[in-house]
Amino acid sequence: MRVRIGVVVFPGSNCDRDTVHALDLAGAEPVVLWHEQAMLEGVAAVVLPGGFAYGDYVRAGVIARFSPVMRAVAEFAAGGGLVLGICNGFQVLAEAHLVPGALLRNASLRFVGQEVAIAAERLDTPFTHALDARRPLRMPVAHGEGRYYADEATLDALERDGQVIFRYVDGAGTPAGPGDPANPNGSLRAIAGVMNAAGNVAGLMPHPERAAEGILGSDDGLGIVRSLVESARRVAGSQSPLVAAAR
Amino acid sequence: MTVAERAAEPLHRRLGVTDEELAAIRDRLGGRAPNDLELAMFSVMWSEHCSYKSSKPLLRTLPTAGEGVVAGPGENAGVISIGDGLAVAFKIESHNHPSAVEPYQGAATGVGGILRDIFTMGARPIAVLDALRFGDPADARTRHLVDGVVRGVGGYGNCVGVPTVGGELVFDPSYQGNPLVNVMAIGLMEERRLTLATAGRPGDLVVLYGSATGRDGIGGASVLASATFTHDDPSKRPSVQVGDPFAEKLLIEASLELIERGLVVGLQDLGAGGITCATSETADRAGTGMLIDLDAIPRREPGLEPFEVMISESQERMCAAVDPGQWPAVKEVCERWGLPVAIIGRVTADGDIAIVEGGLDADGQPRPGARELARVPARALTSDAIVHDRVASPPTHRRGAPAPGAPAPVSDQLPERGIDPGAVLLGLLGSANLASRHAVFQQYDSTVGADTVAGPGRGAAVLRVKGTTKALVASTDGDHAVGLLDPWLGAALSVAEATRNVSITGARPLGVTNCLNYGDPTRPEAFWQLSEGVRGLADACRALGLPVTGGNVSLYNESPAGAIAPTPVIGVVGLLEDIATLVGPAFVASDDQVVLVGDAQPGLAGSVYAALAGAAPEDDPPPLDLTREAALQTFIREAVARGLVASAQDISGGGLAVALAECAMWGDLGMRVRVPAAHSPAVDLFGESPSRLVVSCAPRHAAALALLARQHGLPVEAIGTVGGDRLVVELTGAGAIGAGDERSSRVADALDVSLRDLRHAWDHGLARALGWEG
Amino acid sequence: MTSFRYAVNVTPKPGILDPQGRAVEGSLAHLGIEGVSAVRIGRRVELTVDASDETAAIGIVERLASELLSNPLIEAYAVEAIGATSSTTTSSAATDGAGEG
Amino acid sequence: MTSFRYAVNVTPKPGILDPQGRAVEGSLAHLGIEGVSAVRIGRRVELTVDASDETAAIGIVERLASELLSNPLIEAYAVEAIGATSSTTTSSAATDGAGEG
Ligand SMILES: Nc1ncnc2c1ncn2[C@@H]1O[C@H](COP(=O)(O)OP(=O)(O)O)[C@@H](O)[C@H]1O
Ligand SMILES: [Mg+2]
Repeated sequence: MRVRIGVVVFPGSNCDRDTVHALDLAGAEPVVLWHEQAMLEGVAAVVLPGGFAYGDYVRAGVIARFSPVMRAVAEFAAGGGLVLGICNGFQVLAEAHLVPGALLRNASLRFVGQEVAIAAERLDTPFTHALDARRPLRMPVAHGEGRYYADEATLDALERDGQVIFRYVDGAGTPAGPGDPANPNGSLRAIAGVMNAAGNVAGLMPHPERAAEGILGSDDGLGIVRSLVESARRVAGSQSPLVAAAR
Repeated sequence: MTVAERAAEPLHRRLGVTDEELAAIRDRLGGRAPNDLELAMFSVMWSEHCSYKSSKPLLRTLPTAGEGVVAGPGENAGVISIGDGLAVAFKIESHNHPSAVEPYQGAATGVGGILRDIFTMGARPIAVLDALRFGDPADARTRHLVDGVVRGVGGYGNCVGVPTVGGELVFDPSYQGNPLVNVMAIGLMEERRLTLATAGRPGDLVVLYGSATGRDGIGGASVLASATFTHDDPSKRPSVQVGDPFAEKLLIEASLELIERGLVVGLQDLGAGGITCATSETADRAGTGMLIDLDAIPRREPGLEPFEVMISESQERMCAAVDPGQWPAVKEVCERWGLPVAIIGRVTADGDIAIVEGGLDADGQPRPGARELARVPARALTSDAIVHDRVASPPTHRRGAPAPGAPAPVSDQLPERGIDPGAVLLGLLGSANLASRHAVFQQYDSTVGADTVAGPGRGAAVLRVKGTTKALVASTDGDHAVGLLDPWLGAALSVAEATRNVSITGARPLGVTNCLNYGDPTRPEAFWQLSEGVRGLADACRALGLPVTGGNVSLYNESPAGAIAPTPVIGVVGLLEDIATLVGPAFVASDDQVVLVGDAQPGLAGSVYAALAGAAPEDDPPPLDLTREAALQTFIREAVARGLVASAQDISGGGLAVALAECAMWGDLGMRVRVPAAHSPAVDLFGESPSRLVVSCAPRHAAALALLARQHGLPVEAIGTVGGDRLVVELTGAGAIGAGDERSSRVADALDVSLRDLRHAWDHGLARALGWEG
Repeated sequence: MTSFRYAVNVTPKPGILDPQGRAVEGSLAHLGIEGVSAVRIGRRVELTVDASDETAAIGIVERLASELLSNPLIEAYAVEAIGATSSTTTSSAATDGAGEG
Repeated sequence: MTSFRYAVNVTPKPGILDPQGRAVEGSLAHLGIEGVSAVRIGRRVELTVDASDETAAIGIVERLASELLSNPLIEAYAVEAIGATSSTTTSSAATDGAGEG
């Protein structure tokens, strides 16, 4: 039986259908969650898709933070529920303080839409365990505000605690710091994705759901989507009281 | 004209309505004079933009019938069936003048406008292509325009979540004071969802939803502001329209849901002419009238005057005809998507657009005391608008186009003396018009939607169709340089190139949309260019068996610096039945054979080479043989379908040498080829005569490929093999060294350049030209 | 109920890289402008609050400013009361500006 | 040479659609905030000018504001002198803000 995974739709979300498509490919049953609903319908995991929630005016992700569904997602996360934010979803998670740091305007001051390579720092997370190795993963980025920022102390702590989950890498697979052409937005320490301390909430700027089929030029993203789906399946099976309670 | 003189002008002239047109308006009103509000409505509806009053007679000559066409010119967008119950909607439109004034908002609202044309038909927009033209890239104003337009296209398209998958960026001095911003949009729909822009039946509700109406784009009509109008601050009536892509995204989702659930009878987006245009066009199409309740129209700010409400061009609005029984559901959908929605009137049987103040009662009858402000027959505003017969006359001294097939004389003064082909090739690849566009399109989201198989950068765009084996292939192309010498040829070449770009992927072109960018039609020479352009468009489409399903005309593209080069921008959408057979332009394997299909004709005029190196004054552009072009495209589609082709690239800007360089750079594979030169190194390497391809194939397919080409009556020649990391070209035959000697030319026939050097020139050329990179 | 009009000025915190500010500094040379430095670019939000009294109004603005209009991690904000008068000056200044532009 | 610090407040002209302001107004309900209206969102640019005297300094800022910082077609601007003191208040207010946020 397919595991049910929620895909939140804010007004202005524009990767929700792509995310539903990729989750379906990865063997899940996607459940669309409307921004005004306060119930998560018993899903085993939640994805916040890309887009421009509420227009992304003022600051990307900030308005979405206050929507009813985000209150539910915050509770769900607090209870250990799995949450993945992609692009705008990552921005929303950061604004909602569900993951550390902030995503600032790209250093180039221009929107950047191109293929990048990222590498997973760890293969033992709910979002990466299905990846075969630490080889670079090719997938698109498409954002205007993706420059990862946190103060030095926070960055050190993130690295120490293994909360940096993806980094931009160059052809040779080495992390691409700000200024390196392989770093599309000037993110500090090449950070493309981070997790919360508990390890059940993660966000990344690149789009794995757009790289889930060979016909589209890369299926490197499918590993990330599958990781989430399999983790969700385990949760659904185990009925961890924490998660059950949160639902 | 001084301010005082202008003030003295009669009102209609100040609104851009000529005395002749005023007379025509009177007789459409049964002899009576229009009141100010009616005059305002006529002035926008009889504008060139809304009425096509100069181009209508020409557009009637275009072929519009074709296999699978379910909607053609006259609707918001053309729609063609692609099987499996699906259909594709596509249309191109210009936003030149707004973009010249405010590049970001001009381009952004241009994208918004064409997207509305697509989803108004019931199709979900799946792609945008932007065809842009500017003046000198080194000029500060040009750089400001390019930067703003590119940010605007991205700012809007990226936010609404429609990928920008292709387009054009062309620099030519003639666009210095008048840039061109043409945007094409493509949508995918279930054929049964086709929704037409009709007013439905008498008694239906006229529903307006989307953004509230403000004082946007009132512009020239401001002269109507009543004396009592308190704040006369001009900034109160901005002529610049600001786009809200977030509102558009909501509009897309709400509209598609309304259509999906069958809640609307007819749908029309609001563009130029605002509510006046939307109500009169839909009423006219349905042969009905409309009674509009002015007070019911949601406003963004207080104090709008009736004429402002009626002609406002506020963005992100839609007008629907709704069966009264469906109103509650319609209201619920719009409100769920956070969109203001209101019943603004009723469809009537009398054929008039009537505007009342004071409200309508429950049965849509004016309340006691309500005042009628205007009453105009819908058709007088639209299908019965005035049509002008403009005078066309060719420029006094011009050389005729070479008759198709007739070899034009080879100029013996080609400016190739002493130029090393390798250096020329690098110069062409690094030139503003041929270098990689990635500095621009990496500011676009080209992959949202997860359907982009081939995005911007390497020929036609390819989008897979989920749930089928099919793919849609699209390209826009527009020639200006040849068109300046011969507008018929320029237009025909544009169609040939756009369709060829689609055919070389293996896809079958389905139809053509076009944006005709020309000068002031009251100038006989400009109108001659337009009519020749339309003739070229029509001839080419007939020769290729393609319907014209829609488009747009933009005239008065002139600045103090002069008129633009005539620029017909052609958009083509093609269908690839089995995406597994898709072929790209890049070489794929070492030892593959390189095959040249078609032959070079003399003539360098209008080529990029000529623009850079200068052409002999009496030189002609190379001829176009439309029958040959049709045969070539049929051939390549067949060859691809039979699996004979590894890669296929057409020869266009920069000629054979640039085509070969692209195949090599993009495939990261070099080649060694010997090219039979019939004319001279410049013509054979850099000439742009059409109907030619560079094809690569596995050696075992070479014979079959050549045979197939001959069966289609096409010259074909295996010129060498793929491999290595250099592009090595030798010229043989009459046009090579011999020809060089005769002209005591120092041209080295051999061209030998490393891929690294080619790539370096090509990668950085544009950013350098625009000063985005040192 | 009284109407109060406020402006919330949001600026990047000291020490946070401000590429926009840099870009402006970079383009000064082209304009032949000298002596301009320390350019910081932020947001200005003007809004009207209807409340029983000023304290209540300020409370609402402060909440809006801290929770929605600024991100404490990277931005500082300041609230400024702008009377009808001051807002008119804004638009008149605007017309001058437009004139000069 | 004296240093002057100014703020240039750039706001959408009256009558011009302000999608940002509209989006904020739309989100107020979710925040449970009432009574806020007429939200207009623009830019705030703070900068330091070194000039011989205030007139010269103002001249420079005005030029910058009209030619570079604002788009006269759709935006109005107003120049505001901000002393060192006022700028400190800015950041202190900010820290309060951060505290509350
Ligand atoms: N060059 C053209 N060729 C064919 N049809 C055209 C051309 N220009 C305009 N049309 C058709 O005329 C109708 C009105 O054009 P336009 O006003 O641009 O449409 P819209 O009002 O939907 O923007 C459209 O259906 C369009 O397809
Ligand atoms: Mg339309």
